[in-house]
Amino acid sequence: MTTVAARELADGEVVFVGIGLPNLACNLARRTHAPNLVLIYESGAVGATPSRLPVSIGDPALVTGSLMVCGMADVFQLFLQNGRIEVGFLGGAQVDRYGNINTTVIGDYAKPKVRLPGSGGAAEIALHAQRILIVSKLSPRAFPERVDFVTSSGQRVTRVITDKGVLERDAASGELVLAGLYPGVASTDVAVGWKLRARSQLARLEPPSKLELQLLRDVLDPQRLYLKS
Amino acid sequence: MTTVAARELADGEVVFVGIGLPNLACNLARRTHAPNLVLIYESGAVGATPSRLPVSIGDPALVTGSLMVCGMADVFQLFLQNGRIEVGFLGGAQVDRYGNINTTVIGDYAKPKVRLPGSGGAAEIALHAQRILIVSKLSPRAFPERVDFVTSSGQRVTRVITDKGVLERDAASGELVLAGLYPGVASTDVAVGWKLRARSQLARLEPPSKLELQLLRDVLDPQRLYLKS
Amino acid sequence: MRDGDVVVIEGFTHLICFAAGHEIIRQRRRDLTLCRLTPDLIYDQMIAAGCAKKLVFSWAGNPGVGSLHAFRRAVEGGTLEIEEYSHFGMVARFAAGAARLPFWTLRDYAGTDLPKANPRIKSVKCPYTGEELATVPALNPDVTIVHAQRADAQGNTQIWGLLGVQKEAAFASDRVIVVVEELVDERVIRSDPNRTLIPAAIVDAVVVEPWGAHPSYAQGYYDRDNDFYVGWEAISKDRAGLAHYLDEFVYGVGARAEYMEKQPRLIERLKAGEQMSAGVNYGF
Amino acid sequence: MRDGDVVVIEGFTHLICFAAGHEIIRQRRRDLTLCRLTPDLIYDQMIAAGCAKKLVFSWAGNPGVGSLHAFRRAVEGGTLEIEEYSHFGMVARFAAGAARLPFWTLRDYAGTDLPKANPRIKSVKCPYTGEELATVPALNPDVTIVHAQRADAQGNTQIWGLLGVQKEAAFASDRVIVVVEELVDERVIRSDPNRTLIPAAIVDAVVVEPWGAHPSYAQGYYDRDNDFYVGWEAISKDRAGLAHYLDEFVYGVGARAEYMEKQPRLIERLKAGEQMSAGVNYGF
Repeated sequence: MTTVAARELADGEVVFVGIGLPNLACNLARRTHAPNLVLIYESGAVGATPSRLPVSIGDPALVTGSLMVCGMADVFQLFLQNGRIEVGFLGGAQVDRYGNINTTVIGDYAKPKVRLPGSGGAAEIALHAQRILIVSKLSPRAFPERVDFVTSSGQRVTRVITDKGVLERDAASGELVLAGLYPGVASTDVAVGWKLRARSQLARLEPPSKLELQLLRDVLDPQRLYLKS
Repeated sequence: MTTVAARELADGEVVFVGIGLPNLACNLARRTHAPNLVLIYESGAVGATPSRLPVSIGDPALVTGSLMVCGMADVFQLFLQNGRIEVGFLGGAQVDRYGNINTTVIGDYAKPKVRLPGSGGAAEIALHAQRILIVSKLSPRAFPERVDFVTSSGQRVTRVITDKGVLERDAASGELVLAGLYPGVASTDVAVGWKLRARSQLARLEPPSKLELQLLRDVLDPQRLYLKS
Repeated sequence: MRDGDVVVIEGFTHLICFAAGHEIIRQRRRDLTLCRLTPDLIYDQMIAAGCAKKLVFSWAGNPGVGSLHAFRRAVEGGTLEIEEYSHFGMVARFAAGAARLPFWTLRDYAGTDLPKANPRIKSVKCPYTGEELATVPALNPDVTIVHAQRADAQGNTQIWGLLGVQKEAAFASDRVIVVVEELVDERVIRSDPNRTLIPAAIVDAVVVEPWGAHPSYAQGYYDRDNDFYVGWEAISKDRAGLAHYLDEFVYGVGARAEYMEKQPRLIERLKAGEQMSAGVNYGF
Repeated sequence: MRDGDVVVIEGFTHLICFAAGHEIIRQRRRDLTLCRLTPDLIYDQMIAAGCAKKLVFSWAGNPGVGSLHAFRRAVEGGTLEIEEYSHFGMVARFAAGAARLPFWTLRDYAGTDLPKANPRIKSVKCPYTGEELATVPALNPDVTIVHAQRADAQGNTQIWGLLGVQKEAAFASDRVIVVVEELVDERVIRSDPNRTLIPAAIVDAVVVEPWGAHPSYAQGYYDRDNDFYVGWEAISKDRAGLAHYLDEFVYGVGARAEYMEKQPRLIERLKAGEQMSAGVNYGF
């Protein structure tokens, strides 16, 4: 998933980075094909080159040696709402047929079965980044026909990178369709909460290269904070 | 005028300072009865202790050694509109019966006889400082019944310090009335563009003390940039 | 601080004033409305201790770890009132409060369920273009507590590293308490006035409390205690564990110094290394 | 820069990019809409040189001295279109432009004639309290030129001393040109990231032009040339004097270096003394 996400990023793009896999993916891209990627964190750090894998989005390692640190009013007004962010990464407990994401509640809002953390910046990232990449493990439960609560809108979602394959948003219907598979995964292994359509030509997602694996395991996440396998 | 203006300021007050006489008055007050006066300049310098008499409101000497420098959005939103300013100084080409000030045009706005600089921060200072002191030389031309253009409203004007005496805003009628005279000036010397009423008891404005004169001439304005006499 | 106050202890990951939160718990304040973008462990502890009537927030999790369990128990059990925004919505509420405007305008929430969940998210029509834009109401707390690296005795306060919404929260508040790692001479402040985020003119009290932000961090002073954040998952998962933590580390200590004495290895483990900024010339 | 562009050269007293203004005059750009809070001598020169079709401003004087005479002649003669706000109104226009909102809300103008003189000052009704508040429309220039103390080659730009509305103007603009006193290594910028006001991501070009802000000033580099500001009164009072000045110091020089060579005593007279800031630690 991390390498596939990294390959989605073009050199020089301005990326709004979340913690965890998106952060790993961005730093992998920077060290391979996209050395001029500009990473902006919700916390206000711009152009960070963290000397250790940041554990939170506000890690002090994102500040030391970054190009700019600004207050959060500037992050949301001058960068995000201003339209300066080209790519935003989002994840969520639920992703639905139209790319809407739920990170708020499972069940009814007033009487939640499970109370999740809520939006954070997700509501506005989804509206203002020029394109949204979702990174999420795939299962019918995590990909229902409709989310219990729309925390962020699916309108700008372009791709959903999962552990089975990649979904894309179909421009005509607006719904997510299967676009690519990892080696060894069949279309029938990809089960979601609605009847998933597939592109007529499915891309074969290349496995991580030796270099990518080495960077991830030895340089970027040697303590295996995010890489579990 | 400068010493009378200085005496209007109470210790510890937060003052929005203009350049020229108001700046001299504030620095005189700081060195006499009001050492804890907080001076805030429109340009963003807070708590300045200029090592030379500032020639402009954005003089570098206001920055060096000040307590805080902030952008102008913060000056107007966080200090002024927030209500943190207790005293504002204004001047103007025309001051009318109700304390309205004109610094925009003499004559018609579309076809001005004399084009003046305009509002600057005066429109909002007049609305947001808790009380406004006007410093201006007195003459019938400078104090017409109605100004040609209301650049800033007279609502919060409390006193007008002139070279003849001091006017106050009468709470009941809202108009400026004569409240005090310098030694040697008679009520009849104070002519404005409307029938000026006077308080029944006129204050006698004390002339500058020896200390005040010495501070002004030897310390604050040795080059006589603002003190002409 | 009084029972029933609207209270803000801000700081985005950085400079979260746990010392103040613990003192509020010890003083057994009740019925507080607690506001923060990220309630974090500090409000989880205050909720567990029974200080909170209501929570105003935008992201309630333990970053990179999991849930805030006291928060979850209270919400899922219906014992805590909540008012929920996105981060931008909360930032905008503080911005409006700081500017003493009744509302703030933002482009947000189209296609989401947030306005349904929170009727205080409204809209306004642009007088120029006619388009509808989202609004949030101003947030003006009774008390805001800002943790900072340094201040002078008057309260002129300097912060570097992540700035969060500390400035806006302070200017929005009726009363402001600054808690600092270090009290410095006024000359230090005056040597770099652009670094001052909060002026003495709006500060009601200055408290010196080194390590007062632990387990969050203070850039240039100490690192974030990530182990503590990870450990909170187990501590807070059941009421008893959390109560035990509060007994030992909050109620059981008189002040911050005792809290630090109980954990003698913290300083050695977390004390910051040195990476000094290049200076600038303020001469003319 | 194209004829007809909406152009901003900002800087409140501090860091006004005269070098850029002179270059625009030499390139004989026409029909520009010039926007600035304080037109200052730079726009007075550009108006005199025939570059401006319209001026958007809030205070048009020579600070502490008197009038901008080219501006006055043009307005009193009816040859220059104007659009006038107060300082707060202009600041708010840039804030809206920077946030890419169509308008900004402020409490202002009650009891004044400014909204009558400028119909673009409107009002909006608060969706919470029902009160009417003033609004101004966003200002989004085609080009903004920011003078700054230092930047790296990519355009990450640091400013200290008075900040004016430099940040807002840059973020509001379609194109951004940064002119600096000093080009520095990226490591200098990275040693103090809180000092960065404008990020490379929004900068289109970086120009290195020492003394490019003279006769205004650059904190830490050179003082304001108050004598020149005082002298402008006499230079600009009649058309001929002003034309003569432009011939000699603008048209008559190829670039900024020549301008400086013509005035060999400037450096000695105005070069800044040294008052270094105390450093801060960014370690963790």
